[in-house]
Amino acid sequence: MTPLNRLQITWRAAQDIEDGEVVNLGIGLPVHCSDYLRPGVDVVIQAENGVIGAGPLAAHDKIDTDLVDAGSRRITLRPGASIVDSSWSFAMIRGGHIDVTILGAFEVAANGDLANWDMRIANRGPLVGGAMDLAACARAVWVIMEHVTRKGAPRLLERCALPLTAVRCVSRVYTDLAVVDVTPHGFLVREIVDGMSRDELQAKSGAPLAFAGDCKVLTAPPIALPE
Amino acid sequence: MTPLNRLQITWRAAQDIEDGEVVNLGIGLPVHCSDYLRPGVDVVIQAENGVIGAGPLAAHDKIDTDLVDAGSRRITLRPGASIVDSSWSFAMIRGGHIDVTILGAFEVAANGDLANWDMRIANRGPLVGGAMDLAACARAVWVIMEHVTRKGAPRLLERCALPLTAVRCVSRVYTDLAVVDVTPHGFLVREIVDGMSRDELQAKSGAPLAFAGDCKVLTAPPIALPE
Amino acid sequence: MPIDKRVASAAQSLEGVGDGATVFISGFGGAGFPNVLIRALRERGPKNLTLVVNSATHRYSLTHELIDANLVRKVICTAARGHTKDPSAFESRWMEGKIELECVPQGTFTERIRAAGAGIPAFFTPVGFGTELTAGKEVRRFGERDYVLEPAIAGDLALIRADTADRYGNLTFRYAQMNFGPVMATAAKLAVAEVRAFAEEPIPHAQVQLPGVYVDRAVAVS
Amino acid sequence: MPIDKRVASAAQSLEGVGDGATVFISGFGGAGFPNVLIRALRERGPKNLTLVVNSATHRYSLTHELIDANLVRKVICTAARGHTKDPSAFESRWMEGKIELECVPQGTFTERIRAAGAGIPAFFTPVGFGTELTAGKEVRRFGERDYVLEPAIAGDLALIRADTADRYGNLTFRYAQMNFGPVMATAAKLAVAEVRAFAEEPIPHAQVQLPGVYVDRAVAVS
Repeated sequence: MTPLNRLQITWRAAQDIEDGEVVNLGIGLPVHCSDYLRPGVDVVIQAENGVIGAGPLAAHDKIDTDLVDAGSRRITLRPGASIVDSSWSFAMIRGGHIDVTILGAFEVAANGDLANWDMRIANRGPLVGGAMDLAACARAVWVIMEHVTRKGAPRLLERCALPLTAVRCVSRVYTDLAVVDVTPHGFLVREIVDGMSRDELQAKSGAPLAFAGDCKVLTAPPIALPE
Repeated sequence: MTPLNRLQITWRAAQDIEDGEVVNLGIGLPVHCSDYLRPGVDVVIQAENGVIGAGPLAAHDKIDTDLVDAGSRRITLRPGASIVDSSWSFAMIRGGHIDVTILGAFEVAANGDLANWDMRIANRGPLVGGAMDLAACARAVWVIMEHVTRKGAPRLLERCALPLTAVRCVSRVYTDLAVVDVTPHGFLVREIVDGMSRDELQAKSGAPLAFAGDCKVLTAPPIALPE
Repeated sequence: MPIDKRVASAAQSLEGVGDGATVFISGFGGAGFPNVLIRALRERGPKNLTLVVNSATHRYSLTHELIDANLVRKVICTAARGHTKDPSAFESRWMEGKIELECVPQGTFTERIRAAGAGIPAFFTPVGFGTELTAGKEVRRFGERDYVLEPAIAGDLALIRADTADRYGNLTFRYAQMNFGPVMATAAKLAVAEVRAFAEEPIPHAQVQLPGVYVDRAVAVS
Repeated sequence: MPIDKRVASAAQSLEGVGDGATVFISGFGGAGFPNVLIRALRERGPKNLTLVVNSATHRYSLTHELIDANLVRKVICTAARGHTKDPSAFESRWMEGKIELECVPQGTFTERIRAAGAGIPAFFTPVGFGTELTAGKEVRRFGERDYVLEPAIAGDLALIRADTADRYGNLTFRYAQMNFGPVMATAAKLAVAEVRAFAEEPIPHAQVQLPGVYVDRAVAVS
C-alpha cells in the first residue's frame, strides 16, 4: 500500500481541472496544482489579492516586490493577466465567478462542512484571510489533505469538531489514500490507493463511506518532495 | 423690480461654489453653472455617467461620440480628469463624495423635501435617472428654479404636491426673485431682488418665509438668454 | 486549448439565448450602446424578454427595435420617457398594459446589478427613501438616517459595448463607453461584448478595464 | 486656486490626526504597505487607535510599530497571527486583554469598507454564515441560501501606498499594490497616499486607477 505524498495529492487534484476554468489555489500545498495541469489545459489562476492570471514564480533575477500573490510569493503574470483591487477580487469570488477553488483543510464533514481556518492553537491569533469567501462562494470547492491527522485521527467526519469555514461547501476531497466525493448521501469514494481495502479506508474515516460502482485505483506518477 | 433671468439664476448659484469642491450639475439649466464660477475657483465636475472632471463642451470639430456627459452632451475633459464606470460613479455620489449638487426642481418644501423628477405628465413614461441619488446623498443640494410656476403658483411649499425625489435634502434655493436657505425652522430668505417687498415675495411663496437679519439685494450681471 | 473568446459574428455570439431571458444592455449618455448586438438579438427573435437598460428609449440606442418587434415583456430602467413629442414605442405599449415597467433610481439600478455579480442578494441604500419608487420596500434606520432594502438584479445575458477585446476577453473602453458595461457583464450568465476591434496581442494588464473572466464572447463590429 | 494635493512630508500629511481615530492601512501579500506613513503616524503618536488592516502583523509592514508603541486599542483584520514562532506584538497584547480584536473574512472586510465609501450602511453576504465569525449577526434566507447582514466600516484616516500621484490626487498603482487602497480611500474622512513619485503632468485619464476625488493628500517618499 503506497499512499500518495503531498505533491502527488496535488497532482491528482490538478488532473480534474478543466480547460478554460477560473481557478483559485489556496496558500500552501494547493498553489502547486498549477505545476501539474494536464497538457493543453489553459486556465486563469485568480489570487485573492487581485491578480487575475497568476503565472509561475518569478526567477530570482526577475523578482518584483509589487507582483505577489495572496501568499506573498513573488510571481509572474501569464499572458492576458489583469490586476484588480481587493473589492473587485472578492466580488469575483463571492459572485460565483471562480469555477474551482482547491483548499487545504483540517476536517471535512459528510454534509460538506469545511474546517480549514482555525486549529485553535493556544496563544496564537486567528487567521481567516480569504478562506471563508472561497469556501462559501466558489462554484466547486475541492479539498487537499492527508486522510488522517499526524496522530492518526480521521479528518473525514460526521461533523467537524473544529470551527467551520463554511457550511455544505466541499464537493470533493483528495487525500493520500483516496478521492472522495461529497454527495447528498454523504461520502462516496471514487478512487482508493492500491493495496488498501475498503474496510481499512473506512477505519481511517470518521463517517460512513460509500464506494462508487466504478471505484478506481488512485495513482500518481512519482514526484519527489523537496528536502 | 427686475427678476433674474434663467442664466442669471445659474450665475448666482455658481458664485457660491467654493474652491476645490466636487460638484455635480444637473441636466438642463444647472450645467451652465460651470460657465460662471468665480475667478480662480478650481472645481471637479462629476457627471453621473462616470466622467470625473468634465470640461467645457467640445468644439464642433473636436466632437467624440464616446466622450459625453450624463445629458448626452459632447464634452471635453479638464486636466486631471478620469473616467469610472457607473458603479463607481454612483458609489461616489451615494458615499457623500459630492460636495455640492445643483439641480432643477418643480417644488421644494419647507423641510427640505424636493420634487424634481416626475411632473405626472399624462401619457409619458417616468424618468428618474440619477436625480434621487444626487438629492439624497450629495453633501449639499442646491436648487435652481423659477419662484413660481408659469401659472403663477408657488414652488416653495409647506409640503410638496408632486412625487418626492428625496426627503429633507435641499439646503438652498436660487430663484429669479430670491436666495432662500432651508433651515430647521423653515425657509429663510438671504437675498431678495431689488424693488420687491417682503410681503410680495411671501405672496408668491406657499410656506412662511423668514428673512435673514442681513438680508441682501439679489443681483446678477446682465446675461443675455440665447434665442 | 488556449482560451479564445472571440467569435466571428454577432449572430454566433448570441447562440443559446432563448425566450424569457433577462437581458442587460449597456449604454448611457450616448456612449456604450451595443447596437450591433441589439440588432442581432432582434433578428434572433427571443420572446418575453426582460430588458435591464438605463433608458427604454435613447436616441442613440437601438433598444426600441426590440420593443417594436414585440420581444419585450418588461423593462427595468431609470428613464422610460421618449425623446420625441409623441410617445415612444415603449411608452405606447406600456400605456396599453402590454409591457411592464420598473423604474429605478440610477445609482440603485447599477448597485443592484453590481450586487448580483458580487454575490450580494440585497443591500440597504438611502436613495429613494420616502419616495414612490420604493413604496412597499423594507425600511430600516441606521444611525440617524432611513434606508431602503434593495435586491440584486441578475440576468441571463449582457450585451455590452467596448473598444477592444483580446482573446482572453479582456476589455478596454473609450471614454464614457464604460458606464454600465462592467457591472452588467459580472451579473449575467452569458456576457457578450461588441468591440470596435480585436487586440492582436494580449492587452497589457494595466490597460485592462474589465478582466476577461467576466466576458464569455467578444465580437468585432467594424 | 488650482487644486494641488501634494504635501511636502509624511508628517505634514497627517496634520489633524488625533486620538481615537479609526485608521485604515492598505497592503496585502507583501505589496502596498504605506510604511513611511505608518512610521510618521507612530511618530505623531495618537492614542487609542482602531486599526483596520488586513494583517495585524505582516513581515513587510510596519503596522507592528504602532502596536509596539501602545497606540492601538483595537484591530479589525483578517489575519491576526504573527509569522514567527513566538507570539507577535499584537498577539501578546491581545492575549493580555490590552487590545480588542475583530477578525473578519477578507471579502467581507473589503466589502464592508467599500460599503462605507459607497453610502451603504449594511449588506447581506453568504460568507461566514454558520461560522463563529458571524455569531450573533442577523441572518436571512434569500432563495435557497442563508446570508448574514454585515455593517459598513467607516474610518477617519486611510494610509495607502501607490506608485504615482498627480497634483489632483489621481493615483496609479504598480501590480498588486492596489489591493485595499482604493476602497480604504473612499471610506475615510482623510485619505493620504504615499507614492514613489509625483507625476509632473496630470495622469492621463485612462491610466488613473483611483480618482483624486478620493485622495486628500499625497506625499512622495523616494
